Amino acid sequence: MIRSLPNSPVYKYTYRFYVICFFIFLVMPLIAIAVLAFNDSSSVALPWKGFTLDWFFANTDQRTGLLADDGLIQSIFISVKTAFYVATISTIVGIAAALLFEEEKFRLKGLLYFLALTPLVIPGVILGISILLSSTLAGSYIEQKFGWDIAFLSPSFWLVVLGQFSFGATYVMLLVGARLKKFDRTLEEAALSLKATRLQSIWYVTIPFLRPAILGAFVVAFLISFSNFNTTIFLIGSDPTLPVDLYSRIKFSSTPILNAVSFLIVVFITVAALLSLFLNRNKK
Amino acid sequence: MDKILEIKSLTKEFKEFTAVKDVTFDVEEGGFFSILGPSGCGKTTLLRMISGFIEQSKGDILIRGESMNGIPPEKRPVNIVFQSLALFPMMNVRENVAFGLKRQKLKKSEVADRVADMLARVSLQGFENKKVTELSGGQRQRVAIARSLVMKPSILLLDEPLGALDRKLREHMKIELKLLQKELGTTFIYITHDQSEALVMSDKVAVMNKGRFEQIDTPRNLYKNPKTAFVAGFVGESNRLELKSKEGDFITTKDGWKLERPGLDFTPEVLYIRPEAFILSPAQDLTDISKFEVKIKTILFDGSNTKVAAIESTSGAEVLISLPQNARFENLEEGDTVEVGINYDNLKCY
Amino acid sequence: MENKKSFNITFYLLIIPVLLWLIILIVLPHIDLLISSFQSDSDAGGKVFTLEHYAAFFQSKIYWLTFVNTAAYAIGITILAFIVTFPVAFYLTKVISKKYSSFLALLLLIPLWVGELVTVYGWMIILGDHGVINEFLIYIGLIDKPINMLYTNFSMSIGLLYISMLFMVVPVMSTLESLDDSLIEAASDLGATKWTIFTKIIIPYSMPGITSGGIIVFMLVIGDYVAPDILGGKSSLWFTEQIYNEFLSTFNWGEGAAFGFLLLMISSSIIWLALKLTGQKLEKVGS
Amino acid sequence: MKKLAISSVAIATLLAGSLYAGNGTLRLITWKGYAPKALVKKFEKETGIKVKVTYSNNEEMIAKLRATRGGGFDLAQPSVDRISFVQKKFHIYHAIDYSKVNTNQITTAMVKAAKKISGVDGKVYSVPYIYGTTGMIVNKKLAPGANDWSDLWNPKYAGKISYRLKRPILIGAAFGMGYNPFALYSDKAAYKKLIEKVTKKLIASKKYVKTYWTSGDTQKAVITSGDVVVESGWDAIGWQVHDKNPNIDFICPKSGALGWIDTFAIPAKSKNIKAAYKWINFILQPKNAAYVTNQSSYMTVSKDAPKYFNDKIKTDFKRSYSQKDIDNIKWYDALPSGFAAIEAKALDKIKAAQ
Repeated sequence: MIRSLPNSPVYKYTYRFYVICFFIFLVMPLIAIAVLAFNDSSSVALPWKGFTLDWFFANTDQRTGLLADDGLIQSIFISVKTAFYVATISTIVGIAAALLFEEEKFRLKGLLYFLALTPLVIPGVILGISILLSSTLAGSYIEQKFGWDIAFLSPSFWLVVLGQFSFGATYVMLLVGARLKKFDRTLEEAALSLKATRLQSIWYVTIPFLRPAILGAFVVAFLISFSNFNTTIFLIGSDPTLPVDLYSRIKFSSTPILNAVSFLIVVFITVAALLSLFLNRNKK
Repeated sequence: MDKILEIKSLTKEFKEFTAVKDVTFDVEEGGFFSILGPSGCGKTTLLRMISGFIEQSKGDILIRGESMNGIPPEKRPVNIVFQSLALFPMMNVRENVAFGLKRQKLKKSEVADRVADMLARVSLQGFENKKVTELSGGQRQRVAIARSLVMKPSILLLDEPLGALDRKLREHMKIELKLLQKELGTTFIYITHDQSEALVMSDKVAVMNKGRFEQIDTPRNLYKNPKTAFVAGFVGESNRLELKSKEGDFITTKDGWKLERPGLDFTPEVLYIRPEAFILSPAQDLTDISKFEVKIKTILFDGSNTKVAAIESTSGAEVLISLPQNARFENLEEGDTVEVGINYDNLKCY
Repeated sequence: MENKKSFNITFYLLIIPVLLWLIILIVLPHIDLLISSFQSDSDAGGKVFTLEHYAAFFQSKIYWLTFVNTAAYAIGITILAFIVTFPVAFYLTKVISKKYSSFLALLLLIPLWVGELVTVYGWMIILGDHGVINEFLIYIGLIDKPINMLYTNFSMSIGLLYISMLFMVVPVMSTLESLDDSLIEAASDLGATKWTIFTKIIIPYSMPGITSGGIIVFMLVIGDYVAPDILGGKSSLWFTEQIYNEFLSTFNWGEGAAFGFLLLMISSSIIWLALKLTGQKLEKVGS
Repeated sequence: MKKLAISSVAIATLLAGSLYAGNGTLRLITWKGYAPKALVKKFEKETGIKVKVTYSNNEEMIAKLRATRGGGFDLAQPSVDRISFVQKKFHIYHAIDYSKVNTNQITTAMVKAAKKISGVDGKVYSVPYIYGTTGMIVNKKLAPGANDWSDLWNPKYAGKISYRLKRPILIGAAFGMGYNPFALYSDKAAYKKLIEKVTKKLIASKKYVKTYWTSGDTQKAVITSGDVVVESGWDAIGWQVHDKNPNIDFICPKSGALGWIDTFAIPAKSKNIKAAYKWINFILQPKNAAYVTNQSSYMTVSKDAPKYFNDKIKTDFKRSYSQKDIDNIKWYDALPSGFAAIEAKALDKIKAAQ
């Protein structure tokens, strides 16, 4: 059953077989995407018709490769931009929230903490529509009353950033908070006793201690934003993020260019993951 | 008495090393048998082979004369008390103790009776519905033992169960465990790296080192007559002195301390002397003793266990000497010079 | 902290952004959602109170049927995710050596970060009439006509399972890591069979992880739109699709808000129930 | 930490700089095929205005403009019948200033129709662009007899039928059942009843449906693969498929094809109205309009474009439309308000049915 208990060979091999099947199931869509990104055929299907790089580089009437598809490049760029802002804002507010809930005492703390956790259990669609509703309400009100048209109060780039930030901050708070739990509070007290102000002690002692968690949380917030669809779809204006663009392309027409861009995402994520494994190993 | 367990030439080889080498011993019915050794000596591997969690490479294990080869752990008439105790945190005391019986599909009433009986015997009545996390260290210990004993095993294997306890509780549990074993009459095989645990509780102790048994003996013999240098050093406290030479009836340590030690038919390399083997100001009519003078360097007061660190006058070798438990040497002071003697027998040479 | 003097500025510096976040982006929008669900446009152009959106839900069989269908599927897929992934989580933490397990655990996370749209698209390629599986089976001669897998409840379930199951593995693995091997050895020593060890020791022990995982999986599945929409068939109507339709094709926001609120209610009450039944707290789910 | 902070600020400024491309942009939300890449490039070269194209459909286009209160895009292309009721309720479009539209380029009848159908309170909200019909795309070899809407529930083709679960199928089915839904536009209750009847019919025949297609590409794909032999579809798509497989073609249903006109409409918060008019006048130039039609087979309203049509388009048109068929086209009229909700419910019901 476990490493230290003897097992019958049948049990052992059946179990191993199951786990192998699981991992095949796991990587199958990624492999399929990767392979068909290089298939010399206009439809995203087997049979294999030979190797080509057209779906990355071509720029002809029949075939448009990823690099020649302005729309796709644009949406990748928008996604990166969105994810960068979301991760930045989420990290700042998430750290504030982690410090607030771990170190401060105040009334209604329990309620506030509960609220900060709710994005974990509110479906993304609901977050999307509720933010759409309230921003439209506020936008219409301001427009009627003052005649101002405030861009981020209607579906637009900044509304997407706000929407994704609403749950991104929760993840940052949890990741940073977990590290903060291991923080030796006497270090801060030592700094205070050495006449640092509370803010200085946070900046010079607490934040450096949290740095690995902050970096990790930033990356997590970035990735969460980069792949979000359910909330984004309701808040998007004329600038589609990559998932929204992919979605409409899948719905309207799928060509191997979608494989090409998906393949690049898979490669990017895999390299990043291996890098993190390698770095962690070196640290040990 | 009957042999309940016979171990014959048991060997366990792992990929890189041999954990247990050709170990042979018997355990008698109702005995308290300890395996004593430093960590990494192979005692846990040995225990796990007896329990069936590990299969031996060579040799035989017989319980009541029956070979255990190929019999899975759950079918062997042995039970283990784990070092971590491994109490199931999601069950209360009663459920923990009843766990094994329920697996045997016994009648509910029988399970209840046996659990209640067992809990009474380990003095845990009234704790049935407590969570195991709410118990004290000693109580947890007793739950773990009760959980195993309720299975009526032929042999109970204990894997350093006192290791996790604090010192005071450990001292207490040593005695309690010994009494419990006496009362129950179950055969205990106990492994530990703490010699005091082994000596206090056991009928017999096996000292294990690097996969081998160095000596199997009663605690008293082990202490009095260690057969190997390892046993002499590992069991009890000793002054260890490396030897340089032997000339006739005299041996000389590396420091240059010359001692009379007749009756050796080999050239020893190392000398062990127990602190309590020193006789301070020996009577002149004592025979078969080696005599010399030491200067008291410092007194290490520890109640009944008070010792002095002293320096032998001729060589400057440093030794620890126990003070006898009477008032005679109460006035001893640092810098005093005292005559000291040791029985030849107590100069253990290897 | 206790120091009153230094308390002020730091405390406000911390609490103000947090309050802005929670009030503007969490509390107010959900109040709006609730209010909108009770409003409809009057002929004069203003808003009037109405129960018609909820009435529409309860009166048309299709809406609450979809609702129930979605909830049932979400529960089913949560259970399936547990059954499929638990042996793997156990294998990675308890069976193979640490060397491989950290690598494999990392492999588990890749589809998670790659994102739902990409992996769902991958399944579309695999399950289609001319997809990888059908072409392969035809190639080896096992079938001569493609099996219809894509655009069915089957493909939808596969997609939902795939995108959500890894959220079960992660918390389960972290609880299993803290499970002392000797507990399992002790149970085996006391004569327990593998099945008993599994049901009486391992499952109860990993319950906190299973609950967190279950809640996250359930949440993701019931609130998912992409997999049912892209992989679902002509009859697979998912409740989020109704909400999506109300907002993005029929412009009936009031009814969309009502549906959204109902979805929020069902998901939070099932989560609440799960927490109650297993005696856990929401705070634990996060960590 | 410092490094992180500095690089963050650097990236932020970098990103912010590129966020707004300036006023020289036309954000166009349209249907696939309506703004070919070559023409976009040509337009950009001529005017210096950058065009950003977003593909969509009627429902999403309107929903998006509603959500942004007429913002986010500078030019939209909804169908003519879906403009007035939306405008009445949400006020998301600018009235068209026809003095800025080069109407000489456009077939007069089409301008008339657009003015009539998309007019609200004396103002007009659309310029016509492309028209076409929804009818049947049939594999004549595998389904030789299919020639009417009613064949979409003909058991003969069980499991090989497809259509899009959107408004046109309700209307088409109604005609196929012998009713005229457009005649009931003035009577909401009667219309609702009719739609209920249609819904029942489509639910009962759902078992014959292979799949509901969702876009031009998917309707093409299902009939090309041979999995589907009869589907409701757009003329242009039928012709595109016909090129590759002559057995498949678009035909006008016996009870009438549904005629639609897609238009230009300017969202209320368009930031570049000038560019919008420029684009309208540009793309309706005969040569450009003919290019669109030649590329996509969608029929343009540009008056002189047919001169530049290639032969394929001409023969396609002749093959599919007899004079009788043309006379029998049922043109969509402006959808009265409140009707969209009735239809949406019906469609939900059909989708949900097992």
